[in-house]
Amino acid sequence: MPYITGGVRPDWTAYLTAFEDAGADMIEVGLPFSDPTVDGPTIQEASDTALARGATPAAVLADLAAIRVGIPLIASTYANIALRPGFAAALRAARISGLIVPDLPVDELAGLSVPGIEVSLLASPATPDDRLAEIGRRSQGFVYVISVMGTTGERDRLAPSAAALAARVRQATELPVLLGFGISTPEQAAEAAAVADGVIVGAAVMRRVLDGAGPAEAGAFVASLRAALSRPAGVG
Amino acid sequence: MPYITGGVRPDWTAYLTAFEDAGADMIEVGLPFSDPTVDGPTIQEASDTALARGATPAAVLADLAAIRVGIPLIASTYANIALRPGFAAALRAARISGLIVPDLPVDELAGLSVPGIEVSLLASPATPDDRLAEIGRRSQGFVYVISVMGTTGERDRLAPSAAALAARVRQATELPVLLGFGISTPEQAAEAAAVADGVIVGAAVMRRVLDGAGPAEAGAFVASLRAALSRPAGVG
Amino acid sequence: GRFGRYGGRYVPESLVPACQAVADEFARAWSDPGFRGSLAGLLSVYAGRPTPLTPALRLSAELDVTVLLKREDLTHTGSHKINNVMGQALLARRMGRARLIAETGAGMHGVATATAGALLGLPVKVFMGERDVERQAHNVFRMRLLGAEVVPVSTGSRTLKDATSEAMRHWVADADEAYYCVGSVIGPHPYPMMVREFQRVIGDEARRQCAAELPAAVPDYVVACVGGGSNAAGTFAGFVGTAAKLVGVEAEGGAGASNGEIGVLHGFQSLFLQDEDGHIEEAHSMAAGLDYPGVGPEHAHLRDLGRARYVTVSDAEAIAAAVRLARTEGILPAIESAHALAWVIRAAGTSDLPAGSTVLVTLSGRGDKDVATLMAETEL
Amino acid sequence: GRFGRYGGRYVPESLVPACQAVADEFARAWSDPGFRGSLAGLLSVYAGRPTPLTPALRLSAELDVTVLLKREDLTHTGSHKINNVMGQALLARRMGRARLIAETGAGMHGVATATAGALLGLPVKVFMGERDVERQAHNVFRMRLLGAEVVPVSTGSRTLKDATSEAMRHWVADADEAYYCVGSVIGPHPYPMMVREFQRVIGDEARRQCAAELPAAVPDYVVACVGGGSNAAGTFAGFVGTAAKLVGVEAEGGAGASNGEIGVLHGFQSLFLQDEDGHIEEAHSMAAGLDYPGVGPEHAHLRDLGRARYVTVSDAEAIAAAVRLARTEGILPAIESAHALAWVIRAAGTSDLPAGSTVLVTLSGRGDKDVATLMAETEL
Repeated sequence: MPYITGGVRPDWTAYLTAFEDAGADMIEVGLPFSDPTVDGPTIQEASDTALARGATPAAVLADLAAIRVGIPLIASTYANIALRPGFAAALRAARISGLIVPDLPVDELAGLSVPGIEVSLLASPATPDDRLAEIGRRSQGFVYVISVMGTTGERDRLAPSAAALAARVRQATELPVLLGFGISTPEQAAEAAAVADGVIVGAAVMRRVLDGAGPAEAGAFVASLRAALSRPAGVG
Repeated sequence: MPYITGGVRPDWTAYLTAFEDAGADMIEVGLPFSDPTVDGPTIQEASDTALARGATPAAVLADLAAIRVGIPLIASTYANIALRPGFAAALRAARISGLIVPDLPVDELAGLSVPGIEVSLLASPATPDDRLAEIGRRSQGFVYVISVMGTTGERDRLAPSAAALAARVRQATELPVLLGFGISTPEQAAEAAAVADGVIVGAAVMRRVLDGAGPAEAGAFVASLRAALSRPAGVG
Repeated sequence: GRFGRYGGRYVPESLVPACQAVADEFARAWSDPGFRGSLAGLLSVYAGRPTPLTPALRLSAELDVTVLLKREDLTHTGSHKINNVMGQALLARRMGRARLIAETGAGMHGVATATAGALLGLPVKVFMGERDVERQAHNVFRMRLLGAEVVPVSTGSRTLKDATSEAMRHWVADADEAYYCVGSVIGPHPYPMMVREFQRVIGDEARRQCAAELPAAVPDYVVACVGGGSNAAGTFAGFVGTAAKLVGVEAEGGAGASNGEIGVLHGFQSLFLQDEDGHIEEAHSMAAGLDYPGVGPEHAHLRDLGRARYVTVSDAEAIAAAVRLARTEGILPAIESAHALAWVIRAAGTSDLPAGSTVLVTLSGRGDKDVATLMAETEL
Repeated sequence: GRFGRYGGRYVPESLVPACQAVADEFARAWSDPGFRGSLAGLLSVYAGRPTPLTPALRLSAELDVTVLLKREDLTHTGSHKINNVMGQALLARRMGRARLIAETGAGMHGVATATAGALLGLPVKVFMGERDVERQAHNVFRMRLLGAEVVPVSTGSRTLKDATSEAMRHWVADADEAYYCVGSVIGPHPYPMMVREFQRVIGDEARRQCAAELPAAVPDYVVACVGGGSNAAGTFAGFVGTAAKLVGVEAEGGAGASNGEIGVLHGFQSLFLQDEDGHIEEAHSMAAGLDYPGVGPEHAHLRDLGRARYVTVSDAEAIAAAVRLARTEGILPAIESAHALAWVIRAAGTSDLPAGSTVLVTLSGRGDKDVATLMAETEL
């Protein structure tokens, strides 16, 4: 699942089509927030770029409502945006099917009301087993496994903790397990796919977009990742 | 009695002769000190000028030893200079007959040892009667009456306190009473001479010297003061 | 972890265990007389507690209200911040953490954390926006003098918000070794509650001092400035169970409690200045300590309950109040604390603060740090 | 009015009655429990006394001597100066004087006097050399904030010595109305004795605190920095009757007690740096408070008696000591106070200060004022 920050470029929705064409199974769309405390420098830069262009969650969702994409779209944003009244309706209008809120852990889930939207929770290497069980039970759509302690961003290789955590999460849930944080090369994607049902690639994609890669070039990168996933059924 | 700061100009001893010729009865010679806290701006400037020229008490006294003046010379300086070992001998070698130390009141007189030199004390408007009696008893040569509360310096007119104090001092001593501080015009000198045995004129003389008046011009000013003293026997 | 609707723990899953560990250890420590004794001892022999309660006699006469000043300006490092960092640093040591991390804007919390770290021999890493590093060279140098490492943050606006993000990122990556030292009654649970507990020494002391000094034992009004709100939270804690009216004074340009809407930032739910899209707005106050777009969750709750009242004061009023206290009492307050005084000066004699009332004002810090600012703003 | 050969009252006859009036009133006030109670009350509720005795645990471990710090840095306005000015300002009020006058160099005594004047509602006139007015704009502004009038002095070198002369001239002309507030244990009788009495609260408190904290009740060494010497005089006063060894630490470039010769300046006889002609030499120290060519007469006497020892420390040693205390204890001392510490650091483990000794060091003030100087002098 590749990631794109909504509104990062005027033609940002063209990337969605390109990713679909590149074989992505789902796309994560980031709704920019003024204070992206959980993101690493790349996504933060993308977020600031989008904000500087005047992007708002509403405008990004309106852009989505105006296009057609054949694969599921997952929104990701911060709690301050997700908890606002009317947010669920806006997501539904944009044909968003899922939601990730990285600063809203399972303990605060009760405060989030987004009927009709699947809310996926995150699991981290530091999460203890009993808590993992609750996350597995209450997550929807999939479980997002944070492969390393740290923020989003590219890293040289997949952390050794990733496989162990993915295995622990599998014990806790029937849902697909997606691995994210720090996956930036086809080799890492392949490594990840060996232990998970799919991978989420955010910073590596956005680095290229920020450096000027157009939809075709970014799509080719996503295709290279997709090709590296050995299991054809993988959620790439 | 006119005043001159020793060493203020290369030809400073020429002023002594000029003052003698102008009818001065005595001359007060200031030995410059690094921290002239009791003097007003004019004498302080004269002192700084002399110091900047490299004047030292020893050098000033050596200058005096090299000339002949027919009237008494009174040295004035600060306690730090006056209390140094060998000071009395240096004064005697310079044919100094009297000494004024404005920051050495009667209470500290015991610490000053200058055999052969008459030490004149000061009286101020704030001095109470019993203290005035002690000052009158222990002063030598004359009593220096401070005409106003304040430091040396020119003032517009003679302070009203001056006459009253001079009268009080007369009750306390047989010595001549000299009035100083703030006398700058022949009119003031005449006023002062009406109540005292003489006047001391410091800042008014030095102002002229600092402004460039040579010995002749300064002597003429002293002569004008001398002439204003109505009583021929006055110590001018 | 909640104060009514507010509070909570809105952090990445990676940090939940770290926050929980702090909460668990704080609960143990706070019920351990040994820990509390150590802290009380340090606050006394090191930081100069108890601080006096000073009657502002000349100002009182001018205003016709009795003004009592709680003198946090007399603590070591010059503000109430030390109460909190000493507590957290002792907790970090008790938890066996290898280092302290903190973010700072103008540098005050950074200096306080560096101080506590130096005292306990714990290395300190302070995250600070690059622009703040340039603007606050004095405090950067001071932190380095104290042995702290100052990490300039070059992302985003290169100011406090970015430093906060970076500190949190760093904590995520180093949660086992690093202790994150939060500077106010903000952040994820347990920080707002814990920092209030560490600051309640202000209110507890003042309560005892008032009981000894005042015929009525309790002042009619208790007033403190509010940025995040830690000095106010600590002061109010001593009086929330009395009949005293509580007043929190915010900077006009950073009035989360007065003008904010409910939202989530920096790990907690509270009242924040934000636009219609949910983006947080920047605060603007000449008082660095009040220059925050939100307010601690307990203050939001006290506002909802009506137990405390929140009011605002302009930069100009605060400056005038600082100068007035200097003139009447010989005390130059921090420009933050001057906000609390400014409200007292404005309200004295009105129905908000009737003549004859007794009012306790917390002087959260000293104004030495503000002399340059006052020089630029005031003609004397 | 004498301490052995030293002291006295070397002032113009015009000032003798004014000095005597101060001496007489001080004698009455000091034996009046009402006056002493007022002063003790102000020092407590206003100025933050008693100040703590802080064990410097990490530094002690490094030096293998037990270092106890008497924390005058925690008083209101940040140095021991407040003890003295509060006493003199109360005395001036008791004498019915209409205003306070003072001279200041770097501005610390001026700020302290302005503070006391503001508190008691007494107008303050501070004489300051024009060059110092320019160099110390911050402190000039601070005095004006406190309502004081700063009078720039344009005579002579336009620095402290000229300001002192001008203040004395002004006092002569206004002796009935003005009270001259001297900042150290210098000047004509009764100032050296009176200022010591106002500062002895440092030593008396420390003595009691040592009695409570130390098995031996008294430290082996008592160390304080000496410019004019007021914090040292106040500290020593508490221990002169004990077995403690007293050490006064002077700045290398302002070491009146160590290198001076007997002389008279500013109204008293003592040891002064002077040339062979009897001209006073200028002192040179980066510590403004130690930048004085003489020393209080009681120190000269204690030196002659052998009861106290006087040593010198360089600017570089003082800087290193300040940085070291910041690093080990989280306390940035005034560069003046750092001189005392520097000697302890140098002497520890030698026969001057054997390992295992207990040493009380008076931290006369906080180092906030010195941050700019340290920035210019230190690479961090």
